[in-house]
Amino acid sequence: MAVADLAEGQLPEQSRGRRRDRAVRGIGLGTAGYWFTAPAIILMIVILIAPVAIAALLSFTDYSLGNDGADWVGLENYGDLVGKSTYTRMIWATATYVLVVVPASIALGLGAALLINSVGRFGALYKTIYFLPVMAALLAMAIVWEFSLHPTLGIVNDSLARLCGTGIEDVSGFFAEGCADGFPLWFGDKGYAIWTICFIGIWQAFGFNMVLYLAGLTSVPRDLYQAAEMDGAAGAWDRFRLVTWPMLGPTTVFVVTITTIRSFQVFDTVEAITNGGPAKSTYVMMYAIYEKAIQHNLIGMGAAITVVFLGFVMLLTIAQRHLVEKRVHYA
Amino acid sequence: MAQIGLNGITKSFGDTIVLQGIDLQIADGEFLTLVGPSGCGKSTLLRIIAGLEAQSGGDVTIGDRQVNRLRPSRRDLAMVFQSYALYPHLSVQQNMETPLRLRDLGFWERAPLLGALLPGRGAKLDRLRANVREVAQVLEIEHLLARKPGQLSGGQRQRVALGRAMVRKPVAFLMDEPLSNLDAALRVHMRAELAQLHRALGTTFVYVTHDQAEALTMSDRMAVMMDGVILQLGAPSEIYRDPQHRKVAEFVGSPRINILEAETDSAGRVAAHGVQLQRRAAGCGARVSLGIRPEHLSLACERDNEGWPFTPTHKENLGADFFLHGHVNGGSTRLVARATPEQAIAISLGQEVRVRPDPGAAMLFGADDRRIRFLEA
Amino acid sequence: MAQIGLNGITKSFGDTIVLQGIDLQIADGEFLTLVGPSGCGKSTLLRIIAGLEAQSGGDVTIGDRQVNRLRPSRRDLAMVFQSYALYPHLSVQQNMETPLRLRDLGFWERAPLLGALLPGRGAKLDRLRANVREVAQVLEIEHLLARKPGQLSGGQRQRVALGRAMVRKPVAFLMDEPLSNLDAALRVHMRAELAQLHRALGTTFVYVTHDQAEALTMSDRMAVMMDGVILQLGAPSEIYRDPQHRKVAEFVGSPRINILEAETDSAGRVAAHGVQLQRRAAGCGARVSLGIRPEHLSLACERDNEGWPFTPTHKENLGADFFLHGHVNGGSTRLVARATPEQAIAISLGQEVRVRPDPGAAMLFGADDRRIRFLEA
Amino acid sequence: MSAAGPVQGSAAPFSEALKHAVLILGALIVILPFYVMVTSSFKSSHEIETSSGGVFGSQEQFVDEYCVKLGNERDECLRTPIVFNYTEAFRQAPLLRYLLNGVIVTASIFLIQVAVALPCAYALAKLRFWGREIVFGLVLFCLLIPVHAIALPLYIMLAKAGLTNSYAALVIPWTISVFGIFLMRQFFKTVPDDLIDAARMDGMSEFGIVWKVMLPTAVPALLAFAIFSVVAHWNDYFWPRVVITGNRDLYTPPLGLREFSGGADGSMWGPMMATATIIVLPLIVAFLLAQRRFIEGITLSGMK
Amino acid sequence: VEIEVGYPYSHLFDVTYEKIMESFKKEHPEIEVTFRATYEDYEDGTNTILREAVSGNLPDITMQGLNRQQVLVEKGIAKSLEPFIAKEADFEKDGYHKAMLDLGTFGGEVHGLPFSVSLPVGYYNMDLVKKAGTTALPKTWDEVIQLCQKMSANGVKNPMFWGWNITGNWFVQALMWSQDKPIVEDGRFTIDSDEGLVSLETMKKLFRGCDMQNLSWKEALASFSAGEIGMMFWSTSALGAVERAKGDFELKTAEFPGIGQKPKGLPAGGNAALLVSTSDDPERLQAAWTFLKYITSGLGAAAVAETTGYMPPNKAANEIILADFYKKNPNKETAVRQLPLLREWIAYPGDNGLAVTQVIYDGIESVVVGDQDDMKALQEELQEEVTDLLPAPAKGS
Ligand SMILES: Nc1ncnc2c1ncn2[C@@H]1O[C@H](COP(=O)(O)OP(=O)(O)OP(=O)(O)O)[C@@H](O)[C@H]1O
Ligand SMILES: Nc1ncnc2c1ncn2[C@@H]1O[C@H](COP(=O)(O)OP(=O)(O)OP(=O)(O)O)[C@@H](O)[C@H]1O
Ligand SMILES: [Mg+2]
Ligand SMILES: [Mg+2]
Repeated sequence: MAVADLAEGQLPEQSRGRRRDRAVRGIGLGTAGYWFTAPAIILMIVILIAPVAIAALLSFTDYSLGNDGADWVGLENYGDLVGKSTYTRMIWATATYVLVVVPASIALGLGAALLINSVGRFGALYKTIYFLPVMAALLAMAIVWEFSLHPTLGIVNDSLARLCGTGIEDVSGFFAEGCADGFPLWFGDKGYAIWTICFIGIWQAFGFNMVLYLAGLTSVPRDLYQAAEMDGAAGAWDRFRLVTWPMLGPTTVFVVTITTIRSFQVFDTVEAITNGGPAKSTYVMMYAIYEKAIQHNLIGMGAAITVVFLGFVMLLTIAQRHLVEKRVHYA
Repeated sequence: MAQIGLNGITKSFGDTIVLQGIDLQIADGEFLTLVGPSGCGKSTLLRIIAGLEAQSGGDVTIGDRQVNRLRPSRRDLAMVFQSYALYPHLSVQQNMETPLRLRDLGFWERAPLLGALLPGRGAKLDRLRANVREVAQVLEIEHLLARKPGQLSGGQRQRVALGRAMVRKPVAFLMDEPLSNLDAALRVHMRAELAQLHRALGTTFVYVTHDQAEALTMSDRMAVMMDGVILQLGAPSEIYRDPQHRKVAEFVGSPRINILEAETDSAGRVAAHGVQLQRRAAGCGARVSLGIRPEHLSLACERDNEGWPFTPTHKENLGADFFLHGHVNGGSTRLVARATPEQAIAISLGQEVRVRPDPGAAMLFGADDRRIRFLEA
Repeated sequence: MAQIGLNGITKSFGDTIVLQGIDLQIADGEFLTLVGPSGCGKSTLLRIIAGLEAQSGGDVTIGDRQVNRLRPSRRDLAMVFQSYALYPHLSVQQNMETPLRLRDLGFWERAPLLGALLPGRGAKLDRLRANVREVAQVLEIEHLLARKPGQLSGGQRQRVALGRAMVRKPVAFLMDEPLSNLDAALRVHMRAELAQLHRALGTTFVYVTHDQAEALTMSDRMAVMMDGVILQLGAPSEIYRDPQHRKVAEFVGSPRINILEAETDSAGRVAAHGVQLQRRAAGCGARVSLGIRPEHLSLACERDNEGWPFTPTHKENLGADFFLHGHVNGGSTRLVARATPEQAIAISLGQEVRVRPDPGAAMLFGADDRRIRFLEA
Repeated sequence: MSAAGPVQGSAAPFSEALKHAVLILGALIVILPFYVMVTSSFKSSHEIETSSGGVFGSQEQFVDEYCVKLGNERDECLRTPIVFNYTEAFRQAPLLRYLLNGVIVTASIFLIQVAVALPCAYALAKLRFWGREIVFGLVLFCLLIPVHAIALPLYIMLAKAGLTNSYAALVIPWTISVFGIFLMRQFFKTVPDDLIDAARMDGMSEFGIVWKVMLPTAVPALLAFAIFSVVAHWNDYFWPRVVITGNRDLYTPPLGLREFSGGADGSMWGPMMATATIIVLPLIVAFLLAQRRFIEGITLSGMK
Repeated sequence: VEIEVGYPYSHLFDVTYEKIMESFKKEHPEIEVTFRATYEDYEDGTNTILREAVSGNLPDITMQGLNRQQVLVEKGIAKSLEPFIAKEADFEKDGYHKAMLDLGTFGGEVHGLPFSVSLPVGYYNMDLVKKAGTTALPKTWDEVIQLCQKMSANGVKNPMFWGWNITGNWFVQALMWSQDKPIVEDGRFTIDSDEGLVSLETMKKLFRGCDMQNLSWKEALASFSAGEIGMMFWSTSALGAVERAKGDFELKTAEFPGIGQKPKGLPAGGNAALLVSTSDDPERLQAAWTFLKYITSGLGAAAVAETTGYMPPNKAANEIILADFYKKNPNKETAVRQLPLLREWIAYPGDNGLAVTQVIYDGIESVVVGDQDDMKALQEELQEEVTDLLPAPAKGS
């Protein structure tokens, strides 16, 4: 099955030469495998697969909580998904978020990991600080960000405004406009809202990627750097190109997969701050599901989005895997 | 001109002194081996030559240039690592090209897309590819050029690592236990190949190993290191035959040299476990050690009272030879003697025989472990 | 009673057949070694004996019990693994206790807290601790009992692994390349220790290795496996002297046996590269191979036209001996001959000498690689 | 430790300083909301809404309207912001109770997840049985399913079982962590087969192997997984909100935040930020304690 | 007897209930009231009840947004209160505003008793108003716009905030009711009427004329408190929050402006108590009714005004018990003065009710953010989309 080999590759099966996967079928362990996987399988089916199946079924109905039954409406919900501009914007918002947050948080995570790895001191301190956002409750943090990004009172615009009059407005168009007409509304301006949400997403996620990269870096053989040095790779960039980046390939595949899945699942910030607005510019899929199914009690519609959502994530993961796989070396 | 000179090299990591003043002149085209037990500082010394590690004191010269502050990539040396350190994501071809690209192409020419647009790049690439092919031919790895290191066997990887070192035509090759990851049979084979390669290239080789067999078989000269100093430097046969230090004698040779406690009497006559040697040594009344290699012990089968009474407890069959392990005089002093298969079969375990040293083969070491010469008769 | 019997054991993984019918009777108290190149199925066979892998066909018997369907832990065998497989989180003491606890304590007695309350448990524990101490004494690892495996050197871990196997006093020890992770010197040392241990315990040892030196030095009998079949089974010296198969001859012995192409004429006379042997073989007009071990080639220094013209290209110094590598007749057939240091020094590279086989030492192999006997003169 | 291996001495002090400059700038941006959070927790509503008061607030006393509304005299209702915010966090939202719930819930989730995932991961990594690849495929598929998306069917199922408004409702949906299975499987793949065989030879049952051999060797990976699991469920707001509709005694810490979010009436920022600060503290402490082995665990899990 | 009660906005109403319970316990010691986890907002409250209805663990009494009652009644979750009213001797005398009682009446039967009622009002920062050179507060939206422009001219960057984003399209309904037009009439959406267009145009004029920023309520509250916004139109219920957070300026509330004239009606906000008990125990039901009646009348109701910006739904409470209170709190009296205008906060019928709310919200938002300038087009678009979502009007009516 496609999904199976999908992750099989992201996992470097440490197949040291001839010593292959020697999982065992010895005497007297015939059924152990089934006993051990059974609880997990049952729970997976009951807790994850069954609800998905229910959702898939419901997506063809107009079920609404509190009603006695539901009518079979066929593909009507899916038709709406294709037809209504709201859902076009939903796809846009989601795509924007994923396409911005995934590369940016990975690049920043990698950058931070490399820097932290190369400085002599305070590495642990930076690491802890950068990991803070991962640990904080996103809900609380969303509230704080909303606060900090208040158009006039927030610490961000306040700090920006302090720079006015220093001549910076002559240099930067952004400042020129901001100093004259006020700095952006961030969450209230549909030109900024999704980017601001992206920013929070990056802020929250990159520390996680950093930790993964730090872990990846520890397993890059030091020999290789020395070999590169002997080969004449004198510059940091050459060594990065020749050794670090390729050796981090498997880590990157893992990071990309996890970050993509997580970005698709962005929800807390949108729910807490923008509720999908303004003008549906931050109407990401998870929020759409929530809004339809839970807030508006249109469970059929919510289920339809859920199904589409799962389809998207799966397609993307598979596609990404096929694109990336050929370029990645698994040690 | 590629002599390498080490003058008073010292190195310490924090408080631990690893090298305590190494002086060594390596001639152009020489195959020099650094041997010594694990942890004696061989790798450290090699890495100092390469520039991968900075010495704490002393000078490194290559040719007649002092290179103390030169980056590794500028020293024009090539290094072969124990782990091969091949770039696992690059094909063999690309692995071998890398040092050439880094040397011959400019920064922009190496850039992924842009580089392809620069004029003159194609010609350079062709040249360096030809270069790689040539080396691959020499090493007989042409058919592997398209593979990745992961698809190669140990010996093939070894050769690719060599190839990557060779393409640059460096002034010297530095090798840090390049064979230790191979299995026994392949190791023996590669030993011969390396020696051959050295003869063919005529370049300086500095070779680190803790396996004395490698050192003995390949090198022009070998330096035996212990605890950060070079105990003896010389041709392998000289070191085997004529060790200047008990530790050298013990380190070189397998099975280990037999060491027997002995005394010199006032006349300088040496006696060990009741047997007196023919030759005499200077000095008197001192406790000394007598070293005799297993192949220099002969069985004196007839009970003619010559040599030591020896009770073999274990026969070690190596196919071509047997080693007899046993005790001297029924005591606790262990002794190993070499015997032919025919001799060995005739002897049964636990049955006392006599062994005597071949004339002139025994060596004498003082209490300070230094060699004591016998007086010429 | 601990003979181990293997009758027609076959094993395949999916489509690949790994063992093609192995018959082998291992006597009580014997030290039997399974040797063979990597991938020939040695480990698989051992694991089938242990019960860790189920055979596809055939029977395993231990004593006179058929154990095909018996769990590994019930077969009363102990296994020592290449990687030692010590429990990293347990101390040496605990590691060695584990098999005893599992065997001697009941389920409830092993329970973390509750167990301590059960009567009789203390006494059992004392007994098994004494047991462990005893074994530790034998192996000289008493002072290590409190350490974790991570704090031990390779040789010490090796001994702990042995100890864990020994405490149970199993009917046989199975060992899968137990020495291959050790460095050369330690390996030689442990070889002797293992042999000694075997003699002391008198238990059956089944020992897997791909290192022929280990097989030769330690075993009572060795079985040479290739591609899932046992090619020859016999005492080490017999296998070395009298291989029944060309592959066995090539596998056993270092450096490798020299193989020369030869023909038999109609009279059964064997000639290789222009030299005719004294002895004759049955069969005629066939292409055969002549195998001569390096130590059975003597230098015929004077140009008396005896033997093959031999041009040495490389002298390999092993201290006690030299191996001369070179070509026969100036052609491409390679040959290795053993020489003493004295002889070797006298020979210069590239200078043609003559070598001849020691009488009666050459072996003949047919086109099917099977041994062809010379006719008794 | 320099990734590239310093050649002669350490890197140039200038570039080192530059790196620190970049890192510090990044750290400032990262820390900004935490700064806002902590300082807000020191201030009065008025200072927060008008963005005044500096870092610690003026600590000027203010009138607690709640107290006044209950009919007390204004003088009795004067409060010092910092004291008010933190006491309010523990009084209005019985945060101690919530924290305890958080501990109970996250701990049970983690323990059950481990109990379920470990044998499964072991079987997937080390046992050969028919259907193993299918099970692993299932795990990978489930990795893609966000629980938010299937919250409603789940809720209904729990409701039908009569389990809403209970610890069970908070715990059950998370008892299966496919991520945990995935992670532990990766880790177990790196455990040598020999170790397992040795345990079998010693007479250990498969069950014994999982808990007595694999579990102790997997401690670093478990630690990594613990951080993922605990962080996620300690901070989860969505699910408790869906299933806990009855007694407030079952609230988890983040729900404490909503006690102060007042919709049309405006929120009580001070106590809210105090609550947020208190909620995040235990995690930071845990991370600091586990940091080293955590990264080691990720490394060993081959999560790359 | 034990009864369970659920209510929204804990921060807002906790104090109210605390105060009510003080006296309730004295009067009815036999009834033990357990409060459930509060609802985050009205929507959350409705959803929670719907979920609980499915899972069968409903509370006895739930406080729901006035416009959310209908859904629960339609789905048969909320119980009719008529049997209990019938048993009361002179129920009417307890002083419920007729208008308020109407808010909870469906199919001729009373289902919900309003608990707290709010109306839209204007909040003015008098310092900024004075800065604009006047003290007269605007009566119509045109005057609001003029005032905005004066403020802008005097350096107020952000003169006005208008609560278009309040839940349930409240402010749109306010504009419609100002012209005495319900937004849903006989199951038909009426934005396509002239009044609808006027409402939309009025909003557009306001947003553009005042350069209104697209702020969330939290941001607006902060800005107003910080003295950056000159006037703010919002529910009277926020008065407490504004007073608590406001900076050093004079705050005044005033009646909601109208379109050209005084508004003819305004939608009632706030929440009502519904009986949703699934219990068969008459004693328990009676206890629930007792509690329900207590909190919506007399002393119980007065507590609402005393602790929040809401008004009690009860004439008696407003006119007798609280007379003194309003003198002391003139800002709170503004809404009371508007009481005669009280109209229904209309719920959109059918399963898609909330989705309709969202559609209208999105429509207005497009005006706020400047995406939409053609009100005629917006009117048509809204009409079409909403009609699509509403159930087809029953044939009979
Ligand atoms: N970076 C370092 N920091 C501290 N000590 C070091 C470092 N590198 C090497 N050493 C120490 O220096 C000594 C010599 O190390 P070196 O690697 O040169 O030994 P070696 O002779 O190459 O041994 P081997 O045969 O095991 O490779 C050892 O004791 C080692 O522990
Ligand atoms: N679980 C397995 N699945 C498929 N093939 C296997 C498995 N285990 C072993 N094999 C194959 O069986 C053959 C024999 O393996 P085995 O491990 O017995 O070799 P070996 O003789 O022990 O080699 P080595 O000396 O390298 O340990 C090999 O070709 C190997 O690839
Ligand atoms: Mg070394
Ligand atoms: Mg094997």
